Amino acid sequence: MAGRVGIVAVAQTKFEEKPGLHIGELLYQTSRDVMKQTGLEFKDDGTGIDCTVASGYDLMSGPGGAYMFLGYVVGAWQREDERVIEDGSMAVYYGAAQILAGHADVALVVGYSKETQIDKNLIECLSMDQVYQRRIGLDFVSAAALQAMRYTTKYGITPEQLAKVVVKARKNAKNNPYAYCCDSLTVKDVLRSTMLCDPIRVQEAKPTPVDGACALILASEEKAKKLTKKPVWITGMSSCYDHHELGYRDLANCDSLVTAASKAYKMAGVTNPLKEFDVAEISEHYSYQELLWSEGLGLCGKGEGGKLIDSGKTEMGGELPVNPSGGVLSGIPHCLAGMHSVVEGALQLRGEAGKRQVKGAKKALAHGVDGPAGQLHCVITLEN
Amino acid sequence: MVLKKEEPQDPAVAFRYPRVITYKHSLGYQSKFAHALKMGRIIATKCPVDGRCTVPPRIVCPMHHVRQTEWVDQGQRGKLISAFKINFPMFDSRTGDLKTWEYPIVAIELEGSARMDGWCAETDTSKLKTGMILEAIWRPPEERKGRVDDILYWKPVE
Amino acid sequence: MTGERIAIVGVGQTVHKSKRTDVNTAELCAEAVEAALADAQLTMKDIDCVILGSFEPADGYSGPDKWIVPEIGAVGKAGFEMQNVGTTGAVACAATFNMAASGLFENVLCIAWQKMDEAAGAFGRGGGGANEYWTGQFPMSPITNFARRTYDYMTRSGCTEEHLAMVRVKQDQCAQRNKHAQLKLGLTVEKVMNDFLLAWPIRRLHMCPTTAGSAAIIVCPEKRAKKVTKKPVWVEDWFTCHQGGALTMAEDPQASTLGYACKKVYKRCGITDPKKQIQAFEVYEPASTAELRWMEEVGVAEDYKAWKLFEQGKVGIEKEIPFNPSGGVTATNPIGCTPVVRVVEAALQVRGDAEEHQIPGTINRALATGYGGQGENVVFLLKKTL
Amino acid sequence: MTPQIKKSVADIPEEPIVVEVQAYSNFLVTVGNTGNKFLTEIRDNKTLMGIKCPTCKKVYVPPRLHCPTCFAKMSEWVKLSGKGTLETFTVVRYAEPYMPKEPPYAYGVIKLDGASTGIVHLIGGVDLNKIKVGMKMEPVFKEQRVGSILDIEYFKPV
Repeated sequence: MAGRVGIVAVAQTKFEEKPGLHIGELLYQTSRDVMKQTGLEFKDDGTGIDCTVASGYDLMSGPGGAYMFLGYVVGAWQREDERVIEDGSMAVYYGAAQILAGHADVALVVGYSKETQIDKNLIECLSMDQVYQRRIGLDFVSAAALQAMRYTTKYGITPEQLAKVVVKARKNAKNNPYAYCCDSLTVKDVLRSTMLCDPIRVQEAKPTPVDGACALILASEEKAKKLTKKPVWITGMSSCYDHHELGYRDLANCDSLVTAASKAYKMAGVTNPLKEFDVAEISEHYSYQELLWSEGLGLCGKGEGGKLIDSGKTEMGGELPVNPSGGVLSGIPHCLAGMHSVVEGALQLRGEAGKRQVKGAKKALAHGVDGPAGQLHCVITLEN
Repeated sequence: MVLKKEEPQDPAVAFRYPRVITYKHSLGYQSKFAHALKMGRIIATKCPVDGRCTVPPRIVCPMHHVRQTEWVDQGQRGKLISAFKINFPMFDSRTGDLKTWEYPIVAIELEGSARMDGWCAETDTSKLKTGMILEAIWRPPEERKGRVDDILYWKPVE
Repeated sequence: MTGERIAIVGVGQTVHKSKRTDVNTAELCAEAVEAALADAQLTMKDIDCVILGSFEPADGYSGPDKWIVPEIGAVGKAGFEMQNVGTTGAVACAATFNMAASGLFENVLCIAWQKMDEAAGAFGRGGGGANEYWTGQFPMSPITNFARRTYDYMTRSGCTEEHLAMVRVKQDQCAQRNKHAQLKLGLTVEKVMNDFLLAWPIRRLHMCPTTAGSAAIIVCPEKRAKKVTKKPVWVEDWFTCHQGGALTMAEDPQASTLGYACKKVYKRCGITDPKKQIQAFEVYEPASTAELRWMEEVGVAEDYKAWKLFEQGKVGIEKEIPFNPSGGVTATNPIGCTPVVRVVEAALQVRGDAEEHQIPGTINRALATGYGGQGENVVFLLKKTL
Repeated sequence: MTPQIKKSVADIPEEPIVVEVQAYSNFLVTVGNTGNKFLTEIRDNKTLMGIKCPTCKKVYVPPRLHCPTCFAKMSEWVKLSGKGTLETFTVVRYAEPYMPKEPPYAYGVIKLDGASTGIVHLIGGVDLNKIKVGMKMEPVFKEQRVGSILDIEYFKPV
């Protein structure tokens, strides 16, 4: 990378059902929070926030151009204000690219999601191609289940190993005041819960509906050093697309994640991710995904995701704690997961993660995913 | 953009995909505005910096980016700013059908200085002059739903 | 700008039509991508990042990029999708320029599309989420917005319906020379003035049509661009000037950020006399009548006097003010892709490759814009030499 | 216009409201010539066709115009037996309005013989608890075929 991009402030709301709150209020709370931390305002003379990048799906928040009436909340008045229609990690990616391009010095990145107002599955069904996959009623849950079945049967991942992911997530979430679900679960509880879509059980899927918002301020190297004593640097980032048709891929692999990760690691100079990273935040919408994505991210070999969770390396206190925040399985809304990963990663590196802090964390890995069965991955590496 | 009702013959060439999405919108800070409509009143948020009143209410002032917490009653009358009639049927996303609109749409500057849209009872647009005073005619209280169409239309004041 | 200097090395668009039954949306995109690759003499293997843009409620998709990507051979490449109502294509271009200028990529492809023949009956209209109980009540659409805008313009400027018709006729004359344009009608002032009235003073001919079309551009950083092509079109500057519902048409019928955006970009690029320093304009006018105000906002006419230029016959491809030589948006409008078509056309003018509708003389600098929502604008400046 | 006396807004309640709204849509989905050929072959001849990439020689089902990895235009059709191997499956146990059947029912990815890819479709004609990865599958066509992917009722074990 030519220069470095720093994260100078992060904020998140508590993730919960918020039927009484307007989307605008969620956006306002978080964006004001990061502005207060840095003392920045919206200005057009180059001394304030230069641009806003939002992420959020239109059909999630309202029929047709909903964001058109929300942009002003995050400073769109006669300013650069753009929106990425992907998972929040892609908004961070784009915000950082704007700074690298020299087009902006300070960027506000916001993500919002209000699942309580919509049937999430229906919107996700609308992401499938119209002629073949949507016609047979496929959605992200069933697509993920097909992937889970392929993955677990190919590599002999046991239901207990999958359940352990959930148990770990909920245990970690207890330390996270922003988390939605932090109930004490045992492997037995998970395995006893109702089957949602074989082999995914209700407890193994992301809790829904949840509302929330995240915000970050990104700045160029020079500005970041002035704005905060504890800047967190983005050292590598990449996204990568995979095939849309589930039948076109081998669902037991995640080729696009491998590509995205290798590009990001190359930029960051990371060769042994398991050793070099101190903490990882992975977007696991279903329990199997933490294992499969860990393989894609190179934290373990192909088919060794089960062994990885058994080894306890990814537990708090292990070699590389994965999802100290509790991750998506503790309840992060659709399309916010990746941005949440970056926010949590930044908090860890600033040493501000409270009870979930990984001691002395220096390098963090953040990951976001979008599309059916992990079609589009985004990997961002952070360093303090 | 008028909808043609002709249906394609061959689904292997093209087919219709009808879908309804139900949204449960949280009005949040806008709830007070909806309650006011139910009571037959129009209220607006006011910017603490320059005093600009806005309908529909906004959570922050877009220009000054400060939280707007003050509400101001806008009265029942307003000045006409512009009016135009829609002469063609338009797709109504609430029903999925084409709808013709009998009243002209007017922009009104309310007594409280906020500007808003409304329907006008006078269908002859040539009789509508900029600056004329209009008065809100409401639905009967029991029919009001806290939506802008609780105001049936705006009637010129003789 | 501290990042890389960037240039457009290839452009491509489909022939825009009202209806395409032979291809689906993804295949339509592939046509534009093929055209852009052929133009740049590159293959899909060279492309390392794709930025997609589409107004998804008019696609019936939530994230249509996922389905488009395999069809354009972009599996295994980096990228994401941008969207912002009418300026969708413009923010996609801006994202493409940013990605190329960031130094992370060598060849960035921007692809935007809309297949409007599928979308009659899209998911509702603007403003659903934030002001549901508000805008949902009124039939708000570009037609009503521009009826109000034009009504206001007429009262302020004193121009008549005849002048509005003249604008439309000029656009049609330009469109007839553009082989990619959709509507080529052979209009006269009388024809326009007797057309069906949608909402006074907007007639059907004044509004943009619904189009099935797609456009693509390929952008490279300086070093690479010089290798790829002999005729790079340099991207001088751009500014996304949104207002995110800060003003509604009721509050200000002339609400527009175009003037502000132009001022800002002109200042950054040292433009003091846009009429002289910019030789080609491709401005997004969803209704032909808007062109008058846009001419004033970009600085080629005095405030509320642009209609006089039409009266004097000064606007046209070979004339004093070459405004929208491609025929503009009233001739072709695949919504999410329209701003990309503007950039494509502006780039063709700079290269001198616009064929039939090429503006005579050297085009050193061209301006393209994107419009969306209620007065949101994005401005791009393209240059022939660095 | 003489402003009326400003009324207090203190009496207007503020408790949050959630409104329910339906958004209707009726999209026309164009299949395109490539998809059309595939669907009409299913409808008229009960045959599954794949399309072959001239560069990488992969055979894709469902077909598309361009190869997703080479971006080469494909036009060589390959007739397939329709039989294949079940690569993965799932049993859906939750209900949604867009689903083609009442749950529980099963989906599977069937890797078709002679094709490089699998096709996602419904699985039927078998006890849902007895579906196994690796089963040989074949399509069951509907009596009444209209030219849709659902003309294949489901894939069943051979």
